[in-house]
Amino acid sequence: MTLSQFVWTIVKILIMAGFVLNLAAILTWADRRQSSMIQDRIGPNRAVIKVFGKEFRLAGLLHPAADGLKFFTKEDFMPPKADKLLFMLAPIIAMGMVFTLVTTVPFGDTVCMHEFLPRFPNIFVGPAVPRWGSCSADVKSGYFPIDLMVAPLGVGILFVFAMSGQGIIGAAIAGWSSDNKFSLMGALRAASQMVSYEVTLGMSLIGAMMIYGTVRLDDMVRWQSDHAWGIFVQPLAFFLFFTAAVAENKRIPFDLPEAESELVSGYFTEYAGMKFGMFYFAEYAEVVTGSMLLVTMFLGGWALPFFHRDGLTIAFGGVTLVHLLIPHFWMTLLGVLTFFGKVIVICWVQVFVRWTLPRFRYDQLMKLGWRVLLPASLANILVTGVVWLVLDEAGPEVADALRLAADLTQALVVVVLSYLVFKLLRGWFAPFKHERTLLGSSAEQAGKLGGTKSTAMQA
Amino acid sequence: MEPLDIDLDEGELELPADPMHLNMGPSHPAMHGTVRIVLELSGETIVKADVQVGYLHRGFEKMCERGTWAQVFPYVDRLNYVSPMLNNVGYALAVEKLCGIAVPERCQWYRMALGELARISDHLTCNGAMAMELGAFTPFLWFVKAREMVWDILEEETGARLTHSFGRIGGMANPPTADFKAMCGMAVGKILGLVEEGEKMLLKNRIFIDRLQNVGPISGAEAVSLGWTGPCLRSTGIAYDIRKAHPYLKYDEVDFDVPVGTRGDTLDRFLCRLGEIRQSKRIIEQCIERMPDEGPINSDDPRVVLPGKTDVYTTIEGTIQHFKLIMEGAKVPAGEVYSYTEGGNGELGYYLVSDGSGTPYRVRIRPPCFQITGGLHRLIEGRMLADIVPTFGALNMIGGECDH
Amino acid sequence: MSQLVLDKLKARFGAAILATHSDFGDDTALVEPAQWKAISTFLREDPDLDFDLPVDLCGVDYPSRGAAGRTEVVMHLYSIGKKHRIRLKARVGDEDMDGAELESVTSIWPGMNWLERETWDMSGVRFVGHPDLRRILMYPEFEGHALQKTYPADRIQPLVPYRTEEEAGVPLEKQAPFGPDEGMAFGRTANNISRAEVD
Amino acid sequence: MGDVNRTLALDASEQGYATTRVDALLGWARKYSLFAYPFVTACCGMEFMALTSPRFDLARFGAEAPRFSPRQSDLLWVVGTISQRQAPVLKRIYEQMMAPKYVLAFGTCASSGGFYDNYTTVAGIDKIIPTDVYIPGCPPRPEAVMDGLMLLQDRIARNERRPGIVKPRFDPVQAASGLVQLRRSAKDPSEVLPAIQQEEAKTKALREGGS
Repeated sequence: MTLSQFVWTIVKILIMAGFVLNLAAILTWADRRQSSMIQDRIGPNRAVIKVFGKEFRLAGLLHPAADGLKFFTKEDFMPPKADKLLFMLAPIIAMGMVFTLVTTVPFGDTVCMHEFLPRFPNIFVGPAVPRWGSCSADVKSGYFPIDLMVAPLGVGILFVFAMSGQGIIGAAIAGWSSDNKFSLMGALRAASQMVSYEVTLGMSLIGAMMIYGTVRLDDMVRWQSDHAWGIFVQPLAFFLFFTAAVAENKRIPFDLPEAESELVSGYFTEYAGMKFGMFYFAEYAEVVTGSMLLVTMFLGGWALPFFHRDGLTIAFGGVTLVHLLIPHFWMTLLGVLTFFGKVIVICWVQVFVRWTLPRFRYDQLMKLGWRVLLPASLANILVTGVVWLVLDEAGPEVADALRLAADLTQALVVVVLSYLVFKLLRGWFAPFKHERTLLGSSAEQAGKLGGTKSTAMQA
Repeated sequence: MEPLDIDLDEGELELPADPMHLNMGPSHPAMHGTVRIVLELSGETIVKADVQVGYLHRGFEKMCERGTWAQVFPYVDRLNYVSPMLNNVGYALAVEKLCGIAVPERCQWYRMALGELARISDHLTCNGAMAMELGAFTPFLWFVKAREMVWDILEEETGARLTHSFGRIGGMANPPTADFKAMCGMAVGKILGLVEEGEKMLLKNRIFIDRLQNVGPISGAEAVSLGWTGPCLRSTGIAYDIRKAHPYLKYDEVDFDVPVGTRGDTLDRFLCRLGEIRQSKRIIEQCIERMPDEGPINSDDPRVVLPGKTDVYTTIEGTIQHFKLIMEGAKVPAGEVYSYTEGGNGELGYYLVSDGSGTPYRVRIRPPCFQITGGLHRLIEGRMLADIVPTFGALNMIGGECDH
Repeated sequence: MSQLVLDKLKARFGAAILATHSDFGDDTALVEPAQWKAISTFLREDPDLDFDLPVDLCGVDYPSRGAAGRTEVVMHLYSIGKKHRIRLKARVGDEDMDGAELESVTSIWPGMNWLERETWDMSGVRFVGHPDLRRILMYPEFEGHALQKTYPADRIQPLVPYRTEEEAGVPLEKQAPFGPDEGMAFGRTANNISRAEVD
Repeated sequence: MGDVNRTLALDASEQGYATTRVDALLGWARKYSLFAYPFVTACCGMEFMALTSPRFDLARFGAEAPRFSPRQSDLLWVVGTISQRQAPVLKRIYEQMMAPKYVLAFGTCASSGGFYDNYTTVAGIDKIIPTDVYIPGCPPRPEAVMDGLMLLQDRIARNERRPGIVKPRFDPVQAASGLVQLRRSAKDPSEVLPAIQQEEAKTKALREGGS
């Protein structure tokens, strides 16, 4: 590995880790703010920072910062009968696995350095790279392609499975080593839940792998970019994967290992201070990584509809409507932003789920896992295989029709996205309607007097 | 050296097979802070449960023996603190039964309307809290929002959000405010709107239904033999509602139904409470329609009812009467009485013993949820740990009432 | 209220029914303690009576009665089908609560289980044959029975040692809402035993 | 279990600027990240529910996140009456909490035992555990509780552990009705007087305009 490769790897790690860490922190905030939005409340907004005498509230974004600082200075605790080593190790494992997981997730298309380096200052206007084909690798002079993933592994998705399976070890040994019955039960639940849903998680992707014909995550995205997004070719697998991913994240309705009303705090009941902070944080980081995988597998990764490596190409079947070449720099930037944008949206959706659903009971969870999700994913594999075989043998007319259908799905994505953006903007600018439901006279009087007044505390 | 081929049949490999003992509560999130359940678990299944109450025993009955008859009202408020007005009215009715006095018609309607408002607040809290403990936080907040509307009215009428101390022997502390009817009329519709919204969110949710259905079922006969009353008994199909069976106040003149369940499981209890909110709305609407706008609110019996302030300040009789009633308390005739009303959880009974002085000799409350909690272990034994949460939530154990 | 229940009881048990009244419409029967369970069984099993709902059970302490049954155990029953109620009373125990025993009726109404425990805990009446007669509202370490009139209302038996003022750094002694002779009605002495008088 | 706060407070006064700044930062963080352990027993629990409700919304202060494991919580809400039987549990929960920990006595019963002056009630949780803020009321109105919480936040920020009590605030309505107001202010009276007069005039105008 040359120095420049090393530097690039460091840069990629920083981007990815920075993104996961920051998004996880923001998610803790989004979780609280969004819940208050659903529940007609305001949510945390008081943490204020004073800069040159001016107060900045930043809509409560500083609350996660306060949480983090507090975790660091909170007294640490080790149960006297705990297994010291495992107790210390558990949060590290829980956190570490999440970050290992993201190393194989591509966050952009391969960057061809030989497009950039020779014409260094003018990279913004340089020509587009060809849509297909790879860049020439001339490592000595620094002209080599850079895969925008931390570890461009050939086994891609298999590594993801391996690592996501390890995440539970943190929870399991945390519960085991805590010397607490609630923790132990939490750990047992976590382990069994993980085993059950890991199977579905893997099975649901086999169909997708058959279609994509690869286990490399970046190749999967390329296939989706060229054809149709995974959600269209494998709709059932998408929902199975989504469900299983939420279950792996241990969030409501699958938060049995830490079910507050049953097991106090589940497997991390005995953890305090920063160790608890790591578990707390790892949970949100898992949401981010789960969303990343979902985006990569089923939502086209870094790809936008009709945008390819060389630029914008709107084509239906054989008919090309628009063909526009865009410089490589802009395409790369667009890809990266698209990927992170998609991840944020999926995280946001996951947060929505949390606040409304009750949680499962243990046996119901197992039933759902083994009797519904697993057979469904097996059926999905079977159907996918048969359909794939039939279509493969069908002849060129069918292939053309499929081609057109794939392009139409891309168009559909564009339409849906535009509609959502339009609705969002309209909602944003719509006049705000206040409804007052004050009944008592004291509230009325307070309202007449201009609400509560800020007076100095007299205590 | 030990032989390598140990015969596994003979080698006694004894793993500890004792069931795990788990101590839930009293400060466990699902135990409302006042109940402790010592569980014997086999895996996640409950083998044996020992329910222990008494963590909120506040000596209600002993305290009542220290003040006058009227000074019991504040204590009564804090028994079932989710629907204090029902307790107030129940106690007032009990003392009035012992004194042999009747309150004016307007007061009876007023008591009914306030009581039914309190019942709505009780059921909203119970159902909402249960949903929250199952993990659905949002419906709980919507129900609390609806409850705030009830409390707004009660605050306007009584001056306190929660602990009103509004009942008096022979009437109420104050007549209804001018806006009472308007406020009730406005609020009940809005409350029902919020309830329906929450209901939609919960009852169309398969997970929620699965968590409640067939959890903690009990047969009607068993529930009766355990002494259950109220929504928990009615969920088994036995329509024992004191408002219908032995009407007090004006309940025989209003038109309402008694929602009953069929299986007596947790879902039935949940639905019964939702049904009762609707019936309470009907009762309130009839009350505000039929309550006269004019007329006395208090009985005119000078032995128990405080004179008006004008009389106290201007006439010697008024001053003396006021002094005697405040300092010595109303002299309630000697005897014993058991009076029962329909509280938020069931039959709320007061057994009073008077020795003819101004102080109660014995005030015994018959809290509905004491016996209901006494049957809890029958519902959860043999079920899973997670079933405790909805089962216990739907019983609506109120610590103050259960532990006296 | 009909006299049916009381008439049937008198006809069946005769001398064991010591007194009856129907004040305020509540049918009441004072019965011989020895016949407590037999009468209960009859009330539950007679098809005309059919008292299936155990409403309440409590003790009322009358220290002034002396040897003639200091504590009165009061049971309320209701029949859901027949819609009638009855109050059953029995006087047990002497001045020192010796012999304050009754037969348990838990086997007839399972709901009486906790009520009997509570009556034992609060009033000190033992129930013979109760499956699990423990304290229920108070803790096992508690001495005495709180609802007996001789138990001072303010005699605490703390389970955890209180902090000293040095530890706390703030004055801990607060003004009690009631003094020993405050907040009471006049003319009552039996109720108002405070710790000061006992100590 | 070392008492971190006391030491920090000493350091701040003795070691000068840098420590004070760190202290201030820590105070700021702790203030806005109060993970609560609700020790809810009695009537006040109803008001505690109302406090999280949309109308009052405790979450605004960043104090809504309930952690039911005492190890992870910073603020112990003692909501409701503590009986003698409950006292060992409360003490144990307090001991299980990790420093820095704060205790808030919610309601009269928790503060002083309230009107349950009898054989079974602990006359105030400060007989058992140290308490930071007392909120009187039976139960206190949510507004009073929020006052108490803000008082606690203020104390955390200043690293002060003297117990505080929520007192009634200055009530503009009363001032306008001509009731005598007793004021205790460190400032010069002549400085404060115009402000008071201004406030009174404003409320008077409001009342006249409103009614």
